Formats: sequence, structure tokens, C-alpha cells
Amino acid sequence: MQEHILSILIFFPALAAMLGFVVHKDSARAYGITVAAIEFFLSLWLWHLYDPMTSGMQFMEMAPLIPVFGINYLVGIDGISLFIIILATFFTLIGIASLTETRRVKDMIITLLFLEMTMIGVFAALDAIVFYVFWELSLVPMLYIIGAWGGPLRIYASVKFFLYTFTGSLVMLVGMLFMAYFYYQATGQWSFSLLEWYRLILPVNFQMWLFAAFFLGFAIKVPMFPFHTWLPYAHGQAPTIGSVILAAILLKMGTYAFVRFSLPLFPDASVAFMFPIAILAVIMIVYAAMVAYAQEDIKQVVAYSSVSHMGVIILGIFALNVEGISGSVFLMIGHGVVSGALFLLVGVLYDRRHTKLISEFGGIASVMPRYATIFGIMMMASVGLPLTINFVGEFLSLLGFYKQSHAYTLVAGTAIIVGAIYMLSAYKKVFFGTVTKEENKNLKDVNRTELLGLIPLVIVAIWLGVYPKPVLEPINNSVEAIVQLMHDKAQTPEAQKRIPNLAETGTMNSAQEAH
Amino acid sequence: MELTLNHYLVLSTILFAIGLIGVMRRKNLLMLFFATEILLNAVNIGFAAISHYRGDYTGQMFAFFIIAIAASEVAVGLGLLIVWYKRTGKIDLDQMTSMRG
Amino acid sequence: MEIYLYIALFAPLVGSLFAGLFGASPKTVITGIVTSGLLFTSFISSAILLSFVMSGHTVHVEMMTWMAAGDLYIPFGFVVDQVSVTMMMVVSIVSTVVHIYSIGYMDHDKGFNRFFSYLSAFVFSMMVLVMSDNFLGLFIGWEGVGLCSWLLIGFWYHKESATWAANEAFIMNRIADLAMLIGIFMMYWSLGSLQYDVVFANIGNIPVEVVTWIGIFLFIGAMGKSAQFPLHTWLADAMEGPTPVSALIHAATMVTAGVYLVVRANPIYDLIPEVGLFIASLGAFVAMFAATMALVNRDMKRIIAYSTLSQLGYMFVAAGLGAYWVALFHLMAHAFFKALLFLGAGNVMHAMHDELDPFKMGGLKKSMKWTWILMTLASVALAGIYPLAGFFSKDLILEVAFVEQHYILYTVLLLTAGLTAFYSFRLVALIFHGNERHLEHGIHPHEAYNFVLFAMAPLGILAVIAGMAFKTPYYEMVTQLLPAIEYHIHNHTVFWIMTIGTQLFVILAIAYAYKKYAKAVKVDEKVESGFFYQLLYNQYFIPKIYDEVFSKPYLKLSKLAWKEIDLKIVDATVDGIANVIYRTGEKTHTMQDGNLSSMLRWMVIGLVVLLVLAVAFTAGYNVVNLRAM
Amino acid sequence: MFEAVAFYLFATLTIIMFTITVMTSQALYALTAMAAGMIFISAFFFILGADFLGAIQIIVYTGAVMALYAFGMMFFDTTRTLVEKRSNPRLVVVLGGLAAVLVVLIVLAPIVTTNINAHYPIDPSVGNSQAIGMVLFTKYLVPFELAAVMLLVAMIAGIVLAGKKMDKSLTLMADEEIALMHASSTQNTEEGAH
Repeated sequence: MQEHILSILIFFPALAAMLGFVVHKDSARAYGITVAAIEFFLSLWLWHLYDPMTSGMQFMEMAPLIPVFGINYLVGIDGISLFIIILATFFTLIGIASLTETRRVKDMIITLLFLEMTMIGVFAALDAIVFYVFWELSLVPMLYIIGAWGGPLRIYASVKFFLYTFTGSLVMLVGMLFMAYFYYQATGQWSFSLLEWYRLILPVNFQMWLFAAFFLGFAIKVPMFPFHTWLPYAHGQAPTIGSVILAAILLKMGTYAFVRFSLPLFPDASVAFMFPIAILAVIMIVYAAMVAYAQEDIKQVVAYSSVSHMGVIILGIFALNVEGISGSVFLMIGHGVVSGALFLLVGVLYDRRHTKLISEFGGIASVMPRYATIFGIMMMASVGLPLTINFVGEFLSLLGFYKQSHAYTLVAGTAIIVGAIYMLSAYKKVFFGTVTKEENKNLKDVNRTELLGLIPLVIVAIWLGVYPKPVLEPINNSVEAIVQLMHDKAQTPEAQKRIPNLAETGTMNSAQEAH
Repeated sequence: MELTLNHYLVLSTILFAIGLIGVMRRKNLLMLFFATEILLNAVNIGFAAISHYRGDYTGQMFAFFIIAIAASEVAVGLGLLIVWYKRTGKIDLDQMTSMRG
Repeated sequence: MEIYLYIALFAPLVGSLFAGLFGASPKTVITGIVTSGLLFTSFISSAILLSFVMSGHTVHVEMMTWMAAGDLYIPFGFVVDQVSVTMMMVVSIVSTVVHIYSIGYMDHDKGFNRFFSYLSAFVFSMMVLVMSDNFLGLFIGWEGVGLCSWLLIGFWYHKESATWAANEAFIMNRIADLAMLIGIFMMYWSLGSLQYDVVFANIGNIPVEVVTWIGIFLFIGAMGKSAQFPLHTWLADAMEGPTPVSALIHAATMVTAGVYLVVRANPIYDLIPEVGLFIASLGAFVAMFAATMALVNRDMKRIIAYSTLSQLGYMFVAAGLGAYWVALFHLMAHAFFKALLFLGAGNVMHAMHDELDPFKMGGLKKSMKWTWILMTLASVALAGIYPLAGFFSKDLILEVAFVEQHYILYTVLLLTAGLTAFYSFRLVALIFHGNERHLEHGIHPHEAYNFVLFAMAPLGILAVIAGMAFKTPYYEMVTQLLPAIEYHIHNHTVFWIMTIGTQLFVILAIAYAYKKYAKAVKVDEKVESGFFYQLLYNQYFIPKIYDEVFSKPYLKLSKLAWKEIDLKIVDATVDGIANVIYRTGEKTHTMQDGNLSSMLRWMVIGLVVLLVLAVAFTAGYNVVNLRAM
Repeated sequence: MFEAVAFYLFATLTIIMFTITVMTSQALYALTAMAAGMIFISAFFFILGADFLGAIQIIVYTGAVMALYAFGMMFFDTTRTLVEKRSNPRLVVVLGGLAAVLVVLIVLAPIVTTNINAHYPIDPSVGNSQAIGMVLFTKYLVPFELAAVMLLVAMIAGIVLAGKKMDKSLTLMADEEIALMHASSTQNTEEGAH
């Protein structure tokens, strides 16, 4: 069973979703929780089995699909994907457990389980075609969630979400096919295996084009400025659970793919595009924060804050050193937990008042003290306070990029200022002051179902802020392997200078072991 | 003045163009079939000529099959045409608008 | 000894969590008592550590790994050395007193339990700040105190002004924190570590420009937390919080963190005297600047806040000039008497039903005798009259400026000393002397609880004796770590002239304040409408300028970014592309009119187009190939 | 020389005949002109030495196909003048001409004439029909059989569609009519059984 654990993880939710059709709709919820819990414990077991000191891929499985073209079902995980997978199972569990949706619950749960399969598939896939298939499949359940349970503008939002991301990924597919063709020309064999592709050293001008093709697909998913406009609509219209999964996991696919594809495949192009991308990232950070400050809808504030934080993640990835990339990957987890929690929290308020307008609230802290406390903790985590999960990631990301450029980091660092501005002012408007609206006077504080979802998130947010080592260490080891690979493949002197050579300085793993 | 392959190809092209004009010009379905026959024959000349100048039978083979296809096309086409005529009493293209998008 | 370290550090955290458990429940005195008790434990542990450190040892522990990525390794490490133990003592003493005081002060408040939770959390953060053995650990505490300050300033969250002030404080501190982070980044990439000992040992090996930048960025961080110009406006606004908070956070401990940072980073600042001089100049400027604002203000707590600001300026002068131990000494002395002053003000506020305008008070010495005594004592100490604490610490700073031959700084500080004496006693005179103006407002004041006064007593005693009794042992202890420079004016005549002159100047200022305000208050219309009065009264219009130059344009720009750029440009472009495709479809669907003849025509058109492309491509291909040949 | 003269003669004739086919408004003229054109085309095949193809051309086209068309025309009664609505006739000519010019350009381009090798070279010692047979029944056997099947299917289709019951058509009758007809025929057979 251990050698097939990844396949079980991927396909168990899908099978369960199929079975879910025959489950009675009154017990659908219990069924969903059970399945998601089993899946979550499976992923924890995966973590338990995972060897943190190995930097390469583990639990690899291979089955030929179209052997003529080298397309195989090839899956495996390393420290980078492991925790995102756990995050995905965790959020599916939390999402189903604290589901407050009452319309067509059974359909929702089946959709969520199907979505879980696609998410895990994306993060476990090591074959470009398998990756692509899961990547695109993940759009379908999300489209359905937004389109079927969304707000009044749901059709527009869901179509926009689908077409936008789909367009980007088509360009990415072209890039993949070309990459495979190039591999064929170089070796005389077809292969879509990432691990095989890693061995290729591409000419620099090829790298540029391929990088651009992949970039478009990933950037729209992230979403990077100026491709971000689908996100506010999707979040604005999606039901709570949709926003939670979207913000916590689906956005991470883009940044994850940068680490998995763009960096190791095209090291020279990554260096060449570092500053243009850094400019985009900095614009994302500051601009999205400003836009968030201007929002009148509390959910949009959180949505734009996601964009802003994703900017930091991008910046950290393109720091191209271990500190930055590790920080980014950690921040992916952190941002997933925090923004997921914030969307859940906004959902709590929405369930009670059926409005998300900030002006409708005020003084909520005195009516819902527990809610205000949890929101406060999550807000502080979002702002990046030390000893919360986001700080570790944000600090490392910025620290990493500081090595590459001082000025950009200084501007990007304003994230901690502008982030505080929009978050605190939104918090103040919603929670502080006196209760002005009559409807708000008798709001009920968070109930047990909601706490079931929120408390674990609070615990994780603080636990990983205080003691990130169990997560950071495997990530770090895997990232070191990637950085070393990039350095070895780098051809231009610029790239060789920018990407540190870990083997030479002999620092791999030494830092921790020394202590 | 030696005949070259190009002479035949140009002839073939000219005939093909005449066929094309016919295809576009005719509104009567039966006449349209005539025009398609011209197209097919124009191509046949080209194949036969290439076969001759390249010293390869493949071209003739193609021409041969094209003739076979043309024959069956006429058989089926005329059958359909008759059915249509019985149904509507007309074989005018402009009135066949059931495929309006 | 490690056990004491952990007790001193974690006792407040335990207290905070304990009180937090009762956060949503109605008031229970037990939370106040337990947290106070735990803080007292922390104080005892600190005292034990002090005696241990006095004997020449230090304690250094590494609890566990925090962050490790790449070459970066940051543990939760704590160090108790001469500097941090001083800070620990200050923090634990003042916070214990403030906790006990708060049991009385917050007696009628709904958020009693919450308050103690926050307050203890603050003490924990402060302890982390001072005990950490690396810069990032310090940063944890640094942000932690910022968070608690936000929570406590906005404690009465239904008040708009309080929440506004809380956010202002947090955001302004964040600006400075960014600079500090940059300083930390710089340090890491040039030195490879953030541990104090490693950094200080190797700081001399890196280019001096880098050190200069590190120094500047760290100091900008310090400026935010210590409310130095131009990041000072939050401190006065922070007085919206409960008074014990002002006493603990915005007078005694948190705002002095900036000074602590400079003192702690003394090996860095020793290498860059120009930056040090800048720090000193800014300090002197702020000392004067804040004192002038305190002269005319009509808000009791704001006056004391400006006084704090002014005293922080003094500390930075000392730190900037390299007299680190003097700065730390003034920090300590100031913590005692300023906390006392605030707590006294809290008593007055309670008695006056939260009235803050001293012009509406008067003659309170009858009904509030002990408060009067304690506040006068604190004011005397603040003014620097022999033999109270202020004399030994503040005058020492004057001497430092003189000895280092920065006569301009000296003059500024001397003048400020006069101003300090004046506004302190203006306040005392207005509140405790003269007519009982508050009777007009129907207020009948009463003295605070006895245990509150008892709690304040230690601070009173310390305000008196701290300078005299502690100076020598403190000097001997702390100079084991900090540069031991004795500041003595060798010429005895000059020394005596200066000392006595300063004392006389200060006493004159006090006398003038009494004369002007102790009897009846005459409001001089002419003066009040004058330019300078208005300038000072409006805090040099700086809050207004910030509002106009930063806050409002930022909001406008944000709205612009959203409504104009995001919706009308970025999003509209995307929709535009989609619309073009959609409209093309709309327009061209007439092609599919079902007419076979026209379809055939389209087919031929398509064929022609493809042929054109083929010809063009072939031609282009040939041209390129021919050229290549 | 003889070939050139023949080529130009037949080329002119073919073009004239096909132009008439395309342009005339008399269906009968069109049919006749096309039949003539087909025969002229077979002349090219003979010139090119593809005797078998020429023979086939005459048999299949001029014989079978033309006969079919003639039947069709009799059925449609199109001996009278055709009335056809024309829209934008100039475009038609321009497009046709343009296509011709472009194809000629491509044909004349040197790229076509390179890189072609003969798979089944013509052997002058063997007669054309014999050689065709050799190729057709070896390499092209399967396509040949397929073509045969296709012709068969087409024939059956033609018969079914246009054939037997010229007055009734299964494809055109409403469902109930078919059912009625079906019922009556079964009734007949049952009666016959009695």
C-alpha cells in the first residue's frame, strides 16, 4: 500500500465522489466528512512516511499511458509538493466540515471531492501531460461551484474564470509540446517526464520563448498583475467554500508550477526575466494593496489581499536562492491557511447578514467577541506578525530577494505597511465603533460547526509561526536540490552569478546539522 | 517547341478555374454537378501528366480512383437530387436553406 | 540560572493566556491577581538574575530552532547580560506596579479580563525584545509590543478616536519596522548571521558604507518605536488608551525600545560616529520640539506624552554620542518617574470622571493628598532637582554633551531642561493648586484605592533614590558590556558653575510655572491667538500635514487605482478582447445563412486566401534562402 | 511536333467545351458540351501514353456518367431554359481567375519539381494496360477493392433513392403512411398464405 499511496490519495476522493451519487442526500454531509477525513489522515500518513532528509522525489509511481510518445502516469512528491497536498486535503476536510451551504449539499460534496482529486493530481504529477490534465480538470469543479452556488453575477464570473485560465493554459500546453519535441530532437525519444526534462540544457533563446509560454499559463493562475482581474469576480461571486478552496489551493498551482517547471527547466531565462517579473510582483504587492484599501466589500478586501501576498510569493521564487524559494513555498502554505481562514470568516458574517458591504457593519466586536478574536488573529497573521505563519514565509522571501536587489526589496517590503493599512482599516470599520445598524445588534457569535473549521486553522497559523521546522526543513532540502540543479544548468555568466552554488560553499544541510 | 509538364499543369489549372467558376455561378443543382465533374477532370489531367513526366504510375492510379469516386458520386448525388426534387419540385440552391445557422 | 530566565520570560505569557481564557466572561478579580502575581514572580526571577549578573556572569540559552533555510539559522535564543538584565528589571518592576494599579483602575470596566490578558502579553513581548540573543528575536518582541500596543490603545474599541489612534500607531511603527527589516537583511547578507555575538564580532570586517547603512536602517526602526521625529505623531494620539497602558507602554518600556536597540547595537554605532552625531542631533531636536508642544497643551496625558518624547530625545543624545550607559541609565530612571507621573494622572482622571483638561481642575491637593505628593515627586525628579533620579541621569547627559564638546546640543538640552521644569509644574500647579474649578462641573473628586497608592509607592521611592543609590553599582555592572567612559568635567570650577547654574535655571522655571498657574488662571487672549501659540497648540500642524499629504492622497490614489485603473483599464482590456471575439462571431454568423451557393463561394475565398499565403510564404522562404546563400 | 499541335488543339477545344458547360443557360447544351469535353480530355491521356486511363475515361464518363445525367435531365424536365438568379457575377470570375493564377504560380515555382522520386517507374517494354494492371493489383489492391465496394454501395444507394417506387418514397413519407403501407403489404402476404 505504501508504494501506491500517492495513487490512492489521488483517486480515492474521485472514487468516493462516484459512490457519493448513490448516497442518500441526508447523509451526504456525513459521508463527505468521512471521506475527507480519511483522505486527510492518508495525507498525514504520507507525511509520516516521507523522509525529510532526502531531497529528491519520493513515492514515485509509473504506469505507461501512451508509451510511443513517452506519456506516462508518473507521480511523485518532494518536500515542496508534500505540504501543499496536505494543505489541500486539510482544506477539503475543513471546507466540508464547516459547510453552511444548504442548497444541494450532496452535489456540492461530490464536486468538492472531485476537486480534491484534481488538486492532489496537479501537485503530485511529474509528467507534463498528466500535470496538464489535472490542471485543466481542476477548472471544471470550480466552474461548477461558482456557476451553481454563486451570487447574482455568477455566470459572468465563472465564464471569465474559466476562459481566462483556460486561455493561459493552452499557451502553456503549446510550450509543453514544444519542450517534448525538443527533447525528442535532442535524445531521439519522446518524453513528457519532468525528471527527464530536467536533464536537458536548452539554448538560451529557446529558454526565453518556452519560459514566456509557461509564464502566461502560470501567471494567469497565480494571478499576476495584470492578469488578475478574474480573481475579484470569482471571489465576489463564489460561495464561501469556493473562495476558500480557490484562495487556499488553486492559486498555489501557479506559484508551485513556477518552482516545478520554470525555474529548473529554464534557469537562464529565469535569471533574464527576474527583474521584469520582480517589477510585476512589486506592482502586484503595492497596487493590489491599494486597491484592497479602496474596496467597499469585505470579501474583495481579502481577495485583493491574496493578490498582494501572491506578489510576495512570486518575488521570493525569483530570488533564485534557497532562502527566497523556501520562504515562498512556506508562504504558499501560510497564505493558504490564512486567506482560507479569512474567507471562511467572511462567510460566517455573510451567512448571518447576507451582505458583505463594510458599511453595513460596525461594532461587531461587541456583539461577536469570539468571532472578532479569531478574525483578529487571522488578520494579524495576514499582516505578517512574527510568530504567525505568514511572517516566516514573508521574511524569508524578502530576505532572499534582497540578495538580488536592494531597491526592489525595499519597495516590495512596503507590503508590510500597505498590508497593515488595508487590513486594519477594514477591521476597524467592521469590528470597532458602536453598533449602528439595528440588524447587527442580535447577531449570534460563531457556532460550533464554524469553530470546527476555524480553530484548527488558528492552531496551524500559530503553530507553524512558532515552530516552522517540521515543514520548513523538508521544503528547504528539496529547494536546495532545485537551486543546485539550476546552478549546474546555468549557461550565461549572469545566471551563474545570480544562482548560488551550494555544492561549492558546502552549505547543504550543514546549517541545521551544525546545531 | 517541346511540351513540358508545365503546359499540362497550366491547362489543368485553367480547367480547374473554369470548374470553380461553374461551382460558384450555378444555382441549379444538376448544373453544379457538371461543374464538379469538370473540377475532377482537371485534376485528372494533372495527375496523368505528372505520371508521364515523372515516369511513375502512382499518378495514373490516383486518376483512376478519382474516376471511380466521380462515378459513385454521380450515382448517389443524382439519387439524392431526385429525392429532393420529388419533395420540393425544385432543384434550386437558393431555396435549400435548411442549414441556416 | 536558566530556570529563572525561563520563569522571568514565560510567567507573563502564562498570565496572559490565563486571563485570555476568561476573556469573554464577566469581570473576575482573579485574573488581575494571578497576572500580577506572575509578574511579581517574573520580577523576582529578574532580581535573582540581576544578582547573578552582578557577579560577572551572563546566561545564554538556546531554546529551540525557529527558522532554518539555506544558510539562515535563527533559534529562539535568550541572553541575560548586563544590558538586558537592566531592562528586565525596569520592565518587571514597572509592569508589576502597573498591573496592581490596574486592578483598581480598571475596576469598573467591562473588559477587565481582556485588559490583563493584553497587558501581560505586552510584558511577554517586551521580555522577548530585551532578552533575545539575535536581531530577529528582537524583531519578534518588537512587533509583539506593537501588536499589544495596538490592542491596548484601541482597548475601548467603541471610541472612534481610540481605534484610529491604534491603527495610526501600528501603521507608523510598521513604516519603521520595514527599515529595520531592511537593516536585518543587510546584516544577514553581509555577515551571514543575525546573532548578536557573531554580528558584533565581525562588524568591523565589512565595508564601512555597509555598516553605515545598517546603522541608519536600524535607527529608522528605532525612530518608529521611540516616536522620534518625523514618526512621532502616534505617541500623543496613543494617549487614547487606558492610563495604565500609557504608563507602562508609552512611557516606561515600549517607547524606550528604540534606545535599547541603539544601546544594544553599540558595536555598530561605534564604527559610524557620523550616524551617531545625527542620532544625537535628532534627539536634541526632538527634546526641544516635544517640550515646546508640551508647553501649551491642554490635555493632561498629552502633556506627559510630549514630556516622554522629550526625554527620549535626551536618551538618544546620550546614545548617539556614544554614552550608551548614560542613555540606559536615563532610560531606567525615566521609566520610574514617568510611570509614576502617568499613574498619578490616572488617579486624577478617575477622580475627575475622565476629564483631561487641567484648566478645568485645581486645588486637588486637598482631596487627593497622596496623589499630589507622588506626582510632585515625579515632577521634581523629571525636572532634575538634586537629589532625585532625574538629576543624576539627565544632568549626566548634559555633561556628556559638554564633555564631547557639542556645545549646541548642550545649549539646546539646557534650554529644554528649563522647559521641562516649566511644563511639569504648570501641570502640577494647574491640577493640585488654585481654585477648585472642577466644582463648577459638579465633580467631587476622591482619592484612589489605598492598594493602588501602595502599589505606586515603590515607584515613588525609586524616583527618589534611583539616581543616588544605583549609579555606582549600575555603572560597574553595565560597563562590563558597554564602553566604559566616565564623563567628568575636569575643571572643578566649570563643573560647579554648570551644576549649580542648571539647578538654578530649573528652579527658576518651576517658580515661574507656580507663579503663573498656582493661583488663578488668567487666559491671555493676545498670547493665545498669537502665531506661536497656535503653532505649538496645533503641534506644528504636523498631524494635519500628514493627513493632507499622506492619508488623504493615499485614499484617493487607492480609489483611483481601483475604480479607474483596475476596473476601467486592466479589466476593460480583458473584457475588450473577449468582446472583440464575441462581436466577430456575431458579425460573421450571417455567413452561415444556409445558402449552399454562398457557402461554396466562401469556400473558394478560403482557398484563395490559403493559396495567397502559400505563395507568399514560398516567396518569402526563397528570398531568405537566396540571401543566405 | 505532332504532340504539341494535338495538345494545343485539344486544349482549346476542352476549354471551349467546358466554358460552354459552365456558361450556357440551356441544360441540353451544357450536357452535350461536357460530354464532348470529356472525350477531348481522354485525348490528353492518349497523348501522355496513359492508354488505359483514356479508355476508362471514355467508357466511364462519356458512357456511364453522361447516360446517368441524361436520365436525370429527362426526369427533371430541364430542356427548357434555366432560370438562375445570379448575385455578383464579377466576384465569381475574379475568384476563379485568382485561384488559377495562384495555382499556376505555385506549379511553376521550382520547389515542386525537386525531391520527387519514382516509386513505380514506367517500364517502356511493357504495355500501358499491362503495367497498370501490375501496379493496381499489387500495391493498390486494397484501395482497388475498396473502390469496388464503394461503387457497389453507390449503385445500391442510387437505386434505393431514386429507384423502384418512383411514385412512393420511404424517405419522404410520413411515419404513419409508411406504417399503413407496411400493414397493407403484410395483410397481402397473409391473405396469400391462406
